[in-house]
Amino acid sequence: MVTAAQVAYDVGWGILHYIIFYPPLYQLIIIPGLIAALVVVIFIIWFERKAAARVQMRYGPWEISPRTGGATQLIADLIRYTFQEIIVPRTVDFMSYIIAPNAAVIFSILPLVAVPMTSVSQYWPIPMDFSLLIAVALSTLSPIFVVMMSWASNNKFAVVGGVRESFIIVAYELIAVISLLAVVPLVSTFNLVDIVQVQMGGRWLGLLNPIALLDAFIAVIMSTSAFPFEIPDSESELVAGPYTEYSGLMYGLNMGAGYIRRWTLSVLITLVFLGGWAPYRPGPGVVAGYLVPSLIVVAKAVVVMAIMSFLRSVYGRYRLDQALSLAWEVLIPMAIAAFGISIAETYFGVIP
Amino acid sequence: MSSAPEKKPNAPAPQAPTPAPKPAAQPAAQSAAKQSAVPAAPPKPTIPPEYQELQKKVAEVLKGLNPTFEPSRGYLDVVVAKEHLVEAARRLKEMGFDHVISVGAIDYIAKKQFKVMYHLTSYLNEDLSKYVVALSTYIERDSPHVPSLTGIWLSAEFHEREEYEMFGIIFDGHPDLRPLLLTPAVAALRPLRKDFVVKEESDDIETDYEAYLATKWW
Amino acid sequence: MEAAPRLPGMEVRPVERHVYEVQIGPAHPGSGHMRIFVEVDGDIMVRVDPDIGFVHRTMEKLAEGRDWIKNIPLFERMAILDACNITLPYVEAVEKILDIDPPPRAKYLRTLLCEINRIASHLYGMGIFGVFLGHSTLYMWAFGDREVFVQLAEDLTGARLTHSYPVFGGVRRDIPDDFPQNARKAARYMRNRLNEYAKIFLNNPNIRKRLEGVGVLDKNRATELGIVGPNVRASGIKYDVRLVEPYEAYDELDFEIPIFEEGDSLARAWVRVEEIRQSLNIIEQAVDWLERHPREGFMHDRFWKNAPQLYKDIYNGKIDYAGKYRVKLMPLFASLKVPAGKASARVEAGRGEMFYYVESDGKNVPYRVRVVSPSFRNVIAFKYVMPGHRLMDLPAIYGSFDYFPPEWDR
Amino acid sequence: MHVPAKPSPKEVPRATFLGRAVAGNLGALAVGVKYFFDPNRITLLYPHEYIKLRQGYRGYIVLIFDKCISCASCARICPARAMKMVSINVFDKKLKKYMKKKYPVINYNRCIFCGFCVDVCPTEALYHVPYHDLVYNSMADMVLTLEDFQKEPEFVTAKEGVPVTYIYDEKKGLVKVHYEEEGGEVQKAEGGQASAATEAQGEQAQGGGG
Repeated sequence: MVTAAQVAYDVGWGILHYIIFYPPLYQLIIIPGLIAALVVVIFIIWFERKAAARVQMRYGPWEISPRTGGATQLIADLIRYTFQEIIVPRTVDFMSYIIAPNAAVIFSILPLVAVPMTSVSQYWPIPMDFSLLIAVALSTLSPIFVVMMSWASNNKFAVVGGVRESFIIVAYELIAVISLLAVVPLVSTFNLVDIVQVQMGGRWLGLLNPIALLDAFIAVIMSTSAFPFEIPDSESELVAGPYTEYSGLMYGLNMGAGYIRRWTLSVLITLVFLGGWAPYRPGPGVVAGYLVPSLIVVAKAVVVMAIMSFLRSVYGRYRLDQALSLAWEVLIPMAIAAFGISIAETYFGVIP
Repeated sequence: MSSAPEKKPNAPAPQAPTPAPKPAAQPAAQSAAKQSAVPAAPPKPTIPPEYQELQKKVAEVLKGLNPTFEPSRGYLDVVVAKEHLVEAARRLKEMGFDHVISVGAIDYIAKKQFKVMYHLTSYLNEDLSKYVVALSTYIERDSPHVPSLTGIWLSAEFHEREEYEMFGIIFDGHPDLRPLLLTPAVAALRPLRKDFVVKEESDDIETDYEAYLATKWW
Repeated sequence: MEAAPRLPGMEVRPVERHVYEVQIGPAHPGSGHMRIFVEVDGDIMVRVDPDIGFVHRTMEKLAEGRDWIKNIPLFERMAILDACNITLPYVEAVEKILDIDPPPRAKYLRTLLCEINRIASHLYGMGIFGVFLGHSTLYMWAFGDREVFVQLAEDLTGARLTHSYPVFGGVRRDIPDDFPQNARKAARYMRNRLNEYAKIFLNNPNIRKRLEGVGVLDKNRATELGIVGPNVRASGIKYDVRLVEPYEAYDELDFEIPIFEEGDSLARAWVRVEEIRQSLNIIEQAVDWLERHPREGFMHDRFWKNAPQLYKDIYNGKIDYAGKYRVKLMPLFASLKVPAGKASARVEAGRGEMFYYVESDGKNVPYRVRVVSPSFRNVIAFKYVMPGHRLMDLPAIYGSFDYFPPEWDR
Repeated sequence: MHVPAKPSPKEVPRATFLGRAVAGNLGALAVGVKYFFDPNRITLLYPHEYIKLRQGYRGYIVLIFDKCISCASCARICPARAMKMVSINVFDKKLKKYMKKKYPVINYNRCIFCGFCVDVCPTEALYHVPYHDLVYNSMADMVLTLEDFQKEPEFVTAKEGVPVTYIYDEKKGLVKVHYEEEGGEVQKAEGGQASAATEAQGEQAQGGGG
C-alpha cells in the first residue's frame, strides 16, 4: 500500500539527495557555487564599501535601510543593473562582445566543481585524486575572456586595458600555480581531501608555509585586479579599462566575474592553507556530512575575501611595470622559495 | 589712524580712534613710510621708489636700444621699439631674468595700437626675484605682428598662444601658434579686443516691476 | 573586415606609425574639465598636448565691463577653494593705484584667511592626487579634513568658499570671539593628522613606488618652463612671493619656506605637507597677534573715518539681527572710480604665484586686467615633462602638479 | 618686528628596502585598521540632520521695509545684477500722502550670496538669515516679489531634520553635536565657548550616530 505521504516523502528525499545535494549541481549552483557566490559577493561588496567608509570618515551605504547599515544597497544596485538598458555600440564585434562576459562568469565558477566540501566520498562532485591540479587549471581560464572583451569592444581604452590584463595574467598565474602547488611536497598528494585531512589537527599549511600563503594571497588579489593591483581598469587614465563599452547587466556581469573569481580562489586558499572544514569532522547524513562542512569553508573564505577587500582602503594602485616586476622579481622567487620550504619541512618530517 | 599696534600689546583702548602716536616707538622707517597720511588727491604716477635702482641697471643693460620707462606700480615698465624687442629680451635674460610671469596685451583702440608686455622675474638670481620687469612694445593694431620670444623664454609659449587667440596678435617665429583656450570659431572673434562687446544684461539698476517679474535672466 | 563607420562629428587625423593616440578627458573621472592628447608608443608617452579651455569664462573680458568691486566676486570663481589668495593680488593692485595701504589688523586678517585657504587648497590638491593613484582614503581624508578649515573660513567670513573677503582698503569682517581657540584646536588636530597622512600615503611603499623618480624637473628645467609655486620649491628653487616680496603681514611672521631638491612627484607631494605645517604655524601666530591687539584698524581710514555711529554699532554687535564684527562697506564702494594708472601685484596662492596686471583709465571699470593663475603656468609642464614616461605615470605627474582646470582656464 | 621668512631645505625621508617593505606596509595597514575600529565620521546625514548655522552666515537676504531709504546702493553694488530697484506707491508717514518710492527686489536665480548689498546698506535694512538650503518649484518663483523679499523664507529642512552643529576638537577635528544641547550649554555658560561637557556630549552623539 503506497500512501500519498510516502510518495511525497520519497519524492522529497529524492529531490533532496539527487537534485539539491547532487554534488556537481550542489557545488556549482548552491554552495559554494552560484547562489552562495552571489550572496557572498553582495556581502563582500557591501563590506568593502562599509569598511572603506569607516576608514574614510563617512558612513557608506546607509540611506536605503538605516537599521541594517545599508545592507540591501547591493540588492538595489543589482536590480538597477538588471533593468538598465544594455547599449551595444555599433563598432563592436557582436558575438564575442556578448559571449565574453557570460563566459567569464561561467568559467569563474567552474573550479568550484573540482573542490571537495566534505571528506565523505559520497558527496564529492568528481573523483578527488588530482583535484588540486584540476581546480588550479580551471581557475586560469576566465581571465582570457577579459582580454576577449577588450578586443571585442573596439575601443582604445578597452584595448589598453586588455593588454595590461594579459600582461598581468602571465605574471600572476605562475605565482598562483606555484604557490598553491607548493604544499604538494609537504602532503605528497594532489588530493584536496587529503590535504584538508592533514590539517585537521590544527597544523594548517598556511602556518607551516606562510610564504606560500602570502604569495597565493597576493596572486589572487592580482588576478582579480583588486587594489593595489587595480591596473587594467584604472579609472584615472583608462575610463573603465576592458569594460568601457559595457553597460547595464553586462557591466554587472563583468564586475561580478571578478568578484566570483576572487571567491573561487579564496575557497581554494581556504582548503589548501586554512584547513578547509577543519576542525569539524563531517558525520554521516546530508546535513552533518555536506551542508555543515561546506558552510564552514564558506565562512573561512569570506574572511579571506574580507581581508582582501580591506586593502582597498589602504593602498593605491601600482604601475603596470612595477606590478610586473614585483611579480617576476619578488613573488615568483618567493613562490619557489616556498616550494623549497615545503621540501625542507618534508625532509625534517614536520608532517608525520 | 591705528598705527603700529604691535609696540603696545597691553593697550586696552577698546575705542580710541586716534591713539597718540609714539614717535620714539616707531619700528622702522620703512613702516613709517607706509603710514604716510592718505593723500586726498590721486597719486602721481611715477616709477616706484624701490625700483629706482633697478631702473638704472636696466637702462645700463639696454643701452643703445632706447628704452623708455613708463610710470607704473609694482613693476618696472620698460618699453622698447619692436625691432629691438628680441635683442632687449636676450640682454635681459643674460642679466638674470630667466622666466616669464605673463605675456599680456592691451588694446589701445583710440591710439590704434597694441601694447605687448612680457612680465619677467628671476628664479635663479635671488637678488632679482623681488623685482618684476615688464618688457613691452607697441605695435600697430592693423598689422599685429611681433617677434615671438618663445625661443628665448620657453615659458612664454602658452601665454603667447593665449594672446594670439584673444587679440589676434601674430607672434612671428612661434613654434606652435594655435588657439589655446578657445575653439577656432570663437578665437576668430578676437574676444579681448576692445571692439568686441560682450552682450550682457543691462546694468540699469532700476526696472519696471512687471518687467522684473517677467525676467528670464537666469 | 570593412572600415570602421564614420560617425557624426568624427575627426580623422593621421598619426605616425607605431603611435597610438589616447585622449584623456574631457569628461573624465578625475581630471575635471580638460583634455590631454597623449600619443603612446608601446607604453611610453611620446607626445603630450594639453588641450585646455573647457571652462573658459573670459574673465579678463568680463572684468572690463564690471565695476571695480564687482570684479572681486568674479575673480573668486577661478578657484573658489583658494578664494582669498586668488582675489588678493587684484585688491592689492587696485590699492597700489589708489595709493592706500591697509591697516595692520586688516593685513593680519587677510594673512589669516590666506593661510586657511592655502591649507584648504593643498588638501584639495592632495585629495585629488590620491584618487588619481587609486588611493581613495587619502581623497576622503583630505576632503574631510579640509572641512575643518572651510569651517574656520566660514566662521571668519560667513561663507564657506566664496568669501569675497578682502576689499579695497581692508577686510569685511573681524574674527569672532571664539575663533582663536578654535583655530588653535584645528591646528593641533591637523598636525597630528599629517603624520597619519605620511603613514598611509606618502610613506606607503605602494605610493612611494609610484612617485619616486617620476616626473623629475631639475632646477634649470623648472626655471625654463616657468613652473610656479610648490612645484618649483620641490625642484630646489628658493622662490616664494612671501619670501622675495613679502606682502600683507608676512614680513612680520616667523615661518619657513620648505625647499626640496629632488624635483620628482614625491617631493612635490612632500612640499605641500610641509607647507601645511608652516601654514598652521602662521595661523597660530596671526591668531595670537589678533587676540593681543585691540579691535581697530580693519579698514583704511579713507573708507572708514567718516563711518556713522550705526556702522560702529553693527561692528560691536549692538544690533541684534545684524551679527557681530561686520565691517560695513561705505556706499562709495558701489561707485568707486580708480585714478588712471597701472599696477601689478603678485601673491603666493595655494598653487603658486598669482599675478594680476591692472590698468585703469580713470573710469569706474578697469581698462584691462591681465590675470595669470598658477595652474596656467604649470600646464606647460605636462607638455614637456610627461613625454618619456609610461602612460600610467600620467595621473601621477598630473596630480603632483596640483592641477585645477577652472583656475587655468579663467 | 621684522622676521623674514626663511627657506629651509628639507629632504624626502629615505627608507631602506626592508624598512620600506615591512615598516611602510605595516604602518599603512596599522593606520587603516585603527580607523576601521575607531572611525571618525563627519558626514552630515543631510535631510535627517541639518547644520544650524551660526549668526553671521551669509544666507538668504531679507528686506526690512521700514528701514529702507531707497538709496539704491545695494542694487548698484550687486555684482550679479540680481538686485533691482522697482517703484511702488507707498504711503509716506511724514508727508502724509502716497508717493512713488523705489525699493529693492532680488532675483535668486542670479544672487551669489556675496553679501555686498547687506554690507553696503547704510541703514541696515537688509540682513542675512542663517540658512541657505531652500527649495523653489520653478525658476520664476526665484524672482522674488517685494512682499516675498520682506518675509524670512520658509526653512523646510528644519521641519523634519535634527539641528546639529560642528564643534572643533583636537582629536577628531570637527565633531557633530546636537544643536539644542550645545545651545543650552552656551546659555548656561554665558561665554559662547564650547565647554568640556558639550564635547563629551558630542562624542556621545558621534557614537550614537554610527
